[in-house]
Amino acid sequence: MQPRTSVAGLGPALLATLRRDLTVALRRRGDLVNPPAFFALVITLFPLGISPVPEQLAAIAPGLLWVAALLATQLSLDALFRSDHEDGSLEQLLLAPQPLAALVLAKVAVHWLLTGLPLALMAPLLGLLLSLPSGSYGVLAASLALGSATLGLIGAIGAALTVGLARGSVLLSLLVLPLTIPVLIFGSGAVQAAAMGGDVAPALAMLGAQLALALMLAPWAIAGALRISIHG
Amino acid sequence: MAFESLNAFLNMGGYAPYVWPAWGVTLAVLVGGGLQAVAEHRRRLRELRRRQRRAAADAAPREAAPRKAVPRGSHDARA
Amino acid sequence: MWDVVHRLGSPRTFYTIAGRWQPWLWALAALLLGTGSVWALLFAPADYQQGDSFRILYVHVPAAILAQSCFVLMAVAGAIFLVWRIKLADMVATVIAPFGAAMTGVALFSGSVWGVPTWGTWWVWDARLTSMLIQLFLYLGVIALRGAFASRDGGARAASLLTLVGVINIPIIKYSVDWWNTLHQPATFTLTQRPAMPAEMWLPLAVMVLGFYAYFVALTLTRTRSEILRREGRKRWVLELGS
Amino acid sequence: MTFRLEARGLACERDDRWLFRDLDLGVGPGDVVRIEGPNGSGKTSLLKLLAGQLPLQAGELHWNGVSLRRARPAFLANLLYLGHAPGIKPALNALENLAWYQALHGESGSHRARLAALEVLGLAGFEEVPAAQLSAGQQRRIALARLTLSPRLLWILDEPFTAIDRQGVAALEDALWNHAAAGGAVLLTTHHELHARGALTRVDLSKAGD
Repeated sequence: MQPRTSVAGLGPALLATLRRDLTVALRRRGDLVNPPAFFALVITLFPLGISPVPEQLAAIAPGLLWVAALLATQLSLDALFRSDHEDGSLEQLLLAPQPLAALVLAKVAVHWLLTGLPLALMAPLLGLLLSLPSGSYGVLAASLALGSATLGLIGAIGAALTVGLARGSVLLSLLVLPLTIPVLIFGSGAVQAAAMGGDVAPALAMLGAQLALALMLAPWAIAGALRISIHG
Repeated sequence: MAFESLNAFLNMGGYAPYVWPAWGVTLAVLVGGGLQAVAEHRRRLRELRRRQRRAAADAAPREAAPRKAVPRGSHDARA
Repeated sequence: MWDVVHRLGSPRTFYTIAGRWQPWLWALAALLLGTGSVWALLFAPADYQQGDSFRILYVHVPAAILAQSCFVLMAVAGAIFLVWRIKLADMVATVIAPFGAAMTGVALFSGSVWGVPTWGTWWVWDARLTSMLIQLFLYLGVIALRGAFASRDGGARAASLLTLVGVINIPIIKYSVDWWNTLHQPATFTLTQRPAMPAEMWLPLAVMVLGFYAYFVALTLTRTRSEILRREGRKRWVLELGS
Repeated sequence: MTFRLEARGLACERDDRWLFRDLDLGVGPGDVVRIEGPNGSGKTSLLKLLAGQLPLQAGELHWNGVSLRRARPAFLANLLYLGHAPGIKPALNALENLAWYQALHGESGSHRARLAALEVLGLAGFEEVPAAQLSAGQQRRIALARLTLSPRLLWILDEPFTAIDRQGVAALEDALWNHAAAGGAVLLTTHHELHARGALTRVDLSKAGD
């Protein structure tokens, strides 16, 4: 046997991790339904709790939709690394001779594909229930698609920090929610601007900038957090 | 001097219910924090001394057991 | 180079030096805070618009400034701990966190009390108060995360990393909240838009700010020394302090 | 070309107590090293330190003479670490689990090789069953299939005999000694008494602390 000095490319490892996480998630379909169901349920509560008058609902619809979607993405974050931690495969992921930041990025991408994107796609439907002004539906979906990716990246830092803790999920919300406020502000800002017929470009551009920044920094923070918390 | 009398000072131009609670809470936090920090340090030092005495007592030869009780008691009285 | 860093970061050296400086700093803090308080409450003129309610700002502004610098300092200490594994840095970070949270609370309380005569309500979603509130949650998160770990080292490293993430986010949060605020309400009456403050008003404010800083340094020294005793209680040099 | 993992002055502190300190250890071709000590003496921590999983609190680690901090990818490419948890995803079957581990190391591996490796460990017929339906011992056998499937020089095994039946134990023991004889190295902790078939180095942690 000879010592190996290098390992073959990162590409196959990333692809395999993407496929593995997708397979695992699709085999436990029950969990996939939770965030969209939660999203729809919360939106149903507001007309009952506030008022069914369409004008009133339309005025607050952008904010409601965004807050509900943000909480729905939070809901699934705790599971992002937890099952991997429990069965020991997270430890093995950390020992792979590949950059950990890239591998966790693959995991976050799967999470976005299976929660963020469905939420963004179903949001216009819920906007209809809240009498959201026409013309803002596309912006709603686009802002949620962009913003939920950033939310997933930020949330994954919190999920990585709390993965070794027994009761991490409440703490996770305390850690992550304050950090998501900029995304919320510009996300709902974009929808509001669209609803009032204003210029949506600045808010969407800010969402894009936040995503770019998160893509650059968050993977390293997630990787560092995993190294810290897995051996707590 | 911005005020003509003690009453005017206490009245704060009618803003007394706002100025005094704000200052009161701030100063209470500062003074309380300072006193607590000093008290905590004293307590840790005391604890340390107690541990040190215990360690010294354990290290003392066993036949000196009757003598050991005396200095220990006097130390406690002093602390 | 390494030796110097590690000697400076040695709890023992710090304990001795901080012990020497500590009484002077407490005295300086008391002097500055005493002078500043008397000056601010008795001699500074009332504001032409806000009257004597302006005097709340003499405690509100220093607390708010300190609350922000504490977070930055905590992040610096966290980075030093993560990179060089100097335990003293983590002790300082541990000690700063609750004080920073307390200062944030003080700034929020005095700010909202100031708001009653100024805005006519206890709470306004003003940009500065809102980002202060978010900062309080960041502090609480750091403190809670540290406490949640069973091992001290794990908690320390996790809290340091979270502080770094938070400190990158604070300017983004500030900017977003400012943007959000101008979008949602017409510019209210804020400090920054006032004409330059006359010297008899900003001088006592400067003294108060310096006093708060002196107090902060003194408190941090004292509490870090306690923390050293707590964590290094088994080391021989600490035990010798007791005899 | 040969290989060597060299540890100098390792220490492990947990909340102000030294589990061990000033520990020197070298592992090279043909070595079987057993870490011994009672529960809580830091056996697992030592293995994790040696695998580069825990940050070093003192001392240094070298892989082929290069500090592990710089040689990390090369070191990990030659390492197979099996910890307390087998690292087997319950929702995936044995073949899928193994294929992911191979891909993580940049190997595509062949389906037939995976089937063969599973058969050696007595898992023929269970290849396509989700791991959730397998017993703890069978899950561990899937993890152990990685030993034969992907050749790595250095094996670090934390309690590899847990949940394995008697035949499995004998087979695993054979595998360890064969690996050493073929020029590999094994570092392990176990409560099981190894039958030495070559040079067995023992590292006792029970007196290494304070």
